[in-house]
Amino acid sequence: MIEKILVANRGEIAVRVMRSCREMGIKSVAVYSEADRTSMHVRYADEAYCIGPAPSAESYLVSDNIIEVAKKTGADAIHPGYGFLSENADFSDRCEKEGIIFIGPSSYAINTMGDKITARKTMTAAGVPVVPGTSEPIKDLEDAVSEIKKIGVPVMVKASAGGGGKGMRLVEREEDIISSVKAAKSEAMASFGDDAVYIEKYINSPHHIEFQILADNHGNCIHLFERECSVQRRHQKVVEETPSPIMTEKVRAEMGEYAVAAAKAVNYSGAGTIEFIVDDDLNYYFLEMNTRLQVEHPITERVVGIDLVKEQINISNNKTLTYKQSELTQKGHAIEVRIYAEDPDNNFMPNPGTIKHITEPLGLGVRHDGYVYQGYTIPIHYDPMISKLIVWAPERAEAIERMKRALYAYKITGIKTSIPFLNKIMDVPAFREGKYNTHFIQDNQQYLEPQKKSTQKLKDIAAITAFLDYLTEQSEIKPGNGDAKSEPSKWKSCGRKRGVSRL
Amino acid sequence: MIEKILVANRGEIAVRVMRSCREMGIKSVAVYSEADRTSMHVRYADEAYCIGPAPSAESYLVSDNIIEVAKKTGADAIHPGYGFLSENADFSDRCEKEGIIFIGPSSYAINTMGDKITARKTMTAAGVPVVPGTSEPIKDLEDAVSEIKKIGVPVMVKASAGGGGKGMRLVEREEDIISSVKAAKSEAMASFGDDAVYIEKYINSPHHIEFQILADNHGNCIHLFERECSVQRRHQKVVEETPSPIMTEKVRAEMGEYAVAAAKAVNYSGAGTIEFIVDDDLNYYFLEMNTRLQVEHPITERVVGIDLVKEQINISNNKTLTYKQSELTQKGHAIEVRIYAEDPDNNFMPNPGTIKHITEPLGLGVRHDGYVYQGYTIPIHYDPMISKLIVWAPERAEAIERMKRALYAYKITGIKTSIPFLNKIMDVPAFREGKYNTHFIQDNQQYLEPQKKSTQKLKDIAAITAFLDYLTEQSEIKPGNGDAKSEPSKWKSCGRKRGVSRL
Amino acid sequence: MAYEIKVNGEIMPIELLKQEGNNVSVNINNKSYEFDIVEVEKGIYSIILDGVSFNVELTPNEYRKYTIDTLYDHFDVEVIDPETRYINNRKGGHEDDVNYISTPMPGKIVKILVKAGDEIKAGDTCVIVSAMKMESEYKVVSDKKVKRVLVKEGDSIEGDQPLILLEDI
Amino acid sequence: MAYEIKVNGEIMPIELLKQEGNNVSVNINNKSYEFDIVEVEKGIYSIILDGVSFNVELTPNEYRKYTIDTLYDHFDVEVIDPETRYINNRKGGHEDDVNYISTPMPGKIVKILVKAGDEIKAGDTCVIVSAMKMESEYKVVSDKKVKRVLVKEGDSIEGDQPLILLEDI
Repeated sequence: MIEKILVANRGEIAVRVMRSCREMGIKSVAVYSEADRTSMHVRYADEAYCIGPAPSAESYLVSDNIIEVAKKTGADAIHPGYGFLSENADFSDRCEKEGIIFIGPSSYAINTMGDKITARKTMTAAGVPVVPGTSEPIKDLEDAVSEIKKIGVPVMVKASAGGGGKGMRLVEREEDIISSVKAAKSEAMASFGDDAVYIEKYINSPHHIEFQILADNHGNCIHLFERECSVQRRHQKVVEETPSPIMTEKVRAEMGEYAVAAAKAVNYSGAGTIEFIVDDDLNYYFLEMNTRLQVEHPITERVVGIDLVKEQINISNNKTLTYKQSELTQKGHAIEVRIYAEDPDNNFMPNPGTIKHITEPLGLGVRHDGYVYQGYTIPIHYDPMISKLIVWAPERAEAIERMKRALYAYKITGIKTSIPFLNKIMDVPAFREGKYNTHFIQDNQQYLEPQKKSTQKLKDIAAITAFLDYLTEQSEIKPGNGDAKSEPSKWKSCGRKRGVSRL
Repeated sequence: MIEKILVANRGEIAVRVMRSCREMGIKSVAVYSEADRTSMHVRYADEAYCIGPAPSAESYLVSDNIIEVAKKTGADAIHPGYGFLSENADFSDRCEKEGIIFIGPSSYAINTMGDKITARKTMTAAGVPVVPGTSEPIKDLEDAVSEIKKIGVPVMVKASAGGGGKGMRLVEREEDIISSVKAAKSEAMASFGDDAVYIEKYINSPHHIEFQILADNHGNCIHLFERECSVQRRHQKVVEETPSPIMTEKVRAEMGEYAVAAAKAVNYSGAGTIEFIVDDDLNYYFLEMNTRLQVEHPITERVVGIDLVKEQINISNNKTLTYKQSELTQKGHAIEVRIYAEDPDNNFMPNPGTIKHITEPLGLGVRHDGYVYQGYTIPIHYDPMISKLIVWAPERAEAIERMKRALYAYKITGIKTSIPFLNKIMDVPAFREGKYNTHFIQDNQQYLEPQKKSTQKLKDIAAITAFLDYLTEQSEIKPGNGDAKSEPSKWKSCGRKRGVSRL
Repeated sequence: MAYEIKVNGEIMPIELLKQEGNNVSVNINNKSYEFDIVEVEKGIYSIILDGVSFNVELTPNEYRKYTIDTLYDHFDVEVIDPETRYINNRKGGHEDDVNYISTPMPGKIVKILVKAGDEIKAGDTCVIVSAMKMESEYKVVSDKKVKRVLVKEGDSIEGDQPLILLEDI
Repeated sequence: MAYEIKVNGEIMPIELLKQEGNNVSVNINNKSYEFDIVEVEKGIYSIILDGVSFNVELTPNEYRKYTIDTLYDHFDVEVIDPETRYINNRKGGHEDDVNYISTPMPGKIVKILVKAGDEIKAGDTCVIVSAMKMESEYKVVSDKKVKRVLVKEGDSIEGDQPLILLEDI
């Protein structure tokens, strides 16, 4: 039985894993870089050890240092969180060799799913639908044309040696097939000296929908339903929800079965996610598997009522799964938003800095998973995500209102955050109606632009507040300012002590 | 339709009500005493008006002032929270007369349930079990003896004019009946000049179990299952949970039906609670009805998945109930603890003061309903409850571990709180086994005593921390202290800036 | 600089041996500790001692006096500098013999039962104070004479504020 | 004392008319407001104006400059005292013409593309800065001459720190 876990991560996910450890009576060991001495995971853990300088390549990614701490502290297992070493097959192997349990899948599963071509072949063999397309590069024009006719337009023609959009053509009409393939091939030749192309079905209005799965070491595998993750910016998920507003019972059941089949095809063990691309008609295709816990796992936890980290640990303890598929249901609706330290008025540039003040949202149906605190300085070396806000309500519309209420109460000063942007998303008609795909953010720019106009009254209030603060500071610097009308320190000191002194 | 609600309360319940208002798009109006200008409900509300000096008799209990604000602001309705005017029949009437919706029951229901004797008679008439006993004072010794024989020992004999334990006798054996009644009567005569007595069945090992009900204005009434509230100190609930660990499906269904019958007997409208006293054999008797929202309502919200404040508002909008009885189930287990500003090492004396620092518990399955913040001074005029911590988990044992985890993370300095005491409760064997009654706290003193011994190491750590802080302050007061070994400000300034400056 | 430190009544010698950045070496009662210590929030210290992570919350009270909270424990700590120590020694260790009545928390004076010049017996109630709807009686623990009453009924008071000055009989 | 206040670029006259306890009367741009204002937490003001409750978060930046956040809005505010106003007037309002390159956030210098003495054209990139895995190029908006380079590649920098001093050609 696992009695001590080293958490090879930082930030909110490290704290989140340690919380479940604490509930299970398992000791937690934090590792930290030199930039993270004051980070919450160091404070929350039972033990903490420094593993190197600030850059992650010299600390959180150095297997040797992490293994050394695990051995020194007698940790039975390592939880990698997400990112860093979580999908590193060598690290999974290394742990096994050192006799430490890696809380995650085998290197075989990581490798198979980590390589797109191998994953695609494995899924095809397992009968899981993949995006229709060629699995080998095509040199010949005729072959390409006949392949496109077989798949049916629209398709994407991609240079096999390519990248960056070069040698890429979208073919939407039958009559454009030949000219488009020719154009793609010649561009590919010019750019990469190789005119081989791939052909892939083009999904016009793609939804990103993923299924959470859990698999034990005894051949049992269940899915915990879907998460809708189509609200993305620069391929980064911004808002996630479950159930998906476009899902039907029938398709959910089918996709769930395929998700389980996909996991079984690689002898999966632990928690994982099967990502699908889904079109408006609910045709779905395997996209990839994430062989780790996801950032957005809490919405599944809330709606299904399961602690996924505890399940991961149970599986690593060689226990059988706690739940059978037939025992699981989705209750109500959950939404998660990711709060980043970034400036929405300035092209979402990361905006690290020191938290001057934080008020966290509370109350019914609100979960907040964060790691920052007042006075904490967000290091510039790592991901700028500072927390996740998760709400639940019986119905989707109520969940959206609850999210707005929670965002209203969530206040951070000292840094700029994505909170105003997230708040605007909750008001976009397409989002409220649940009719959106991965183009959501670009399609709804008019709703999401920073609001430039404020009421004159608010402007005046802002000005007056700053003015009064300034006068107070002035009178504190030079007491006896002389001006009879201004004794401006009153509202400060008064406010502070009033509860006691004004009786 | 209600568009603006005046919340005639303060503290966590005022904020909690306003949160639901915000989710429903309803404007909220705060009223506050002079001691509450900095209170969170004033900051959270859309509008805020001062209604008088600090003592509640001059502010929160002054109907005139509250009605005046409601009229001035055009509030459609008043939510009274709990305490203050929430069970004041005159206030309910007054609102009706002024054309303002009182979010609560009619004065008839409040009056009927507010008077113990009338409530008892009404319940008996409605067929709801009450604690067996006399409904009229008994003068005659013979009558008293025959009544006791009818009810069966143990019984409590109480002076009808009485109070404070005078003229009260517990009769446990048949042979003691006559002597005990005589003793009670003569003590009653000596103390109150009246030797009439009441006789009531004595419940040896009483559990306090209550049922949440909701009733609309169209004759529909449902119950939302039970809450176990037996962990009490000085008749104050300390820990509540649902489901009750001693409840069975059969008894739950029966008691639920009686709770609905009780509410219907007074034409109840809104949210209310039927309190029962229950013995170890699950015999249950009506105790009283609380004609308002309860402090412990969140555990029901969590397990049943319903926002009770929204339901109250819906009912006040003359809507029919959102849910039918058959649609409701209990999912998982929820526990609430009440955090008081009090000194558990000093006979639980209230310990108001200024919050120097607060870290609120976060994460999976944790709800925190509070109203204090860093720098806030808890006024001495009101209830010392500062927040409620609610946890949920699929199973009771896991919920207990989660509560411990949340209490671990909950840190307040500047005042003393009941957190250490609550943490000890979670470890008492009788609590963990779910075998406890209202004598729990007195029966388990040995587990709940303040821990006087700490390890020497912790003592040394405390001493060293204070010493280092002292040296730092000293060196800041007199720079160039001269002592080469001590440059103690290092760890302070260093820690503060390290994330940025140590790259 | 010979410091002493008083923790929950127990007095121990304490000395700072070394300090480099966050790393501090301290000797207390002839036992040495090496700490990694950082003040992460105002009054909140994160300490790593032999790999074990501690959170210590410190509230400064009067000069040189602190309240310290760790996970399950609560400590009252006083730093005794050489000067204070010298004075205490001369007083014969009677530094705690405070001759006044005070309350541990803020509240309101409900009733004052004594006046200046009264001689009162051990156990006599001097004053009743209410806070948060609860009334508490404050008594003397030994026979005293009332020197001065500093408050009147209805007054609001802070915690630890002297209310009634006493003198030994 | 004739003060002015600059909010998001707009300059308005402002005057404190009266103050009693928390109640403050202020005239801004010939409009008068009566406020009930209290600083409830450090930098957080609770304002009640005609019964409406506002929460205003204030972050002081450089001297006389503030960042103000309300529920949905963000304001940059600068208090202009009479002296500054006089100086600004003499400069003909050019007080914003800062001749250096800086970044709005802390980061690390990835590459410096200019050296002292270089003459550079509008739009030329001077320096590349990385923060949180994202690299940003900082350019000049008009033709300039590089006066001095204050940082070197690999340096960590604070927000708003001058990196490269420029002069007009």
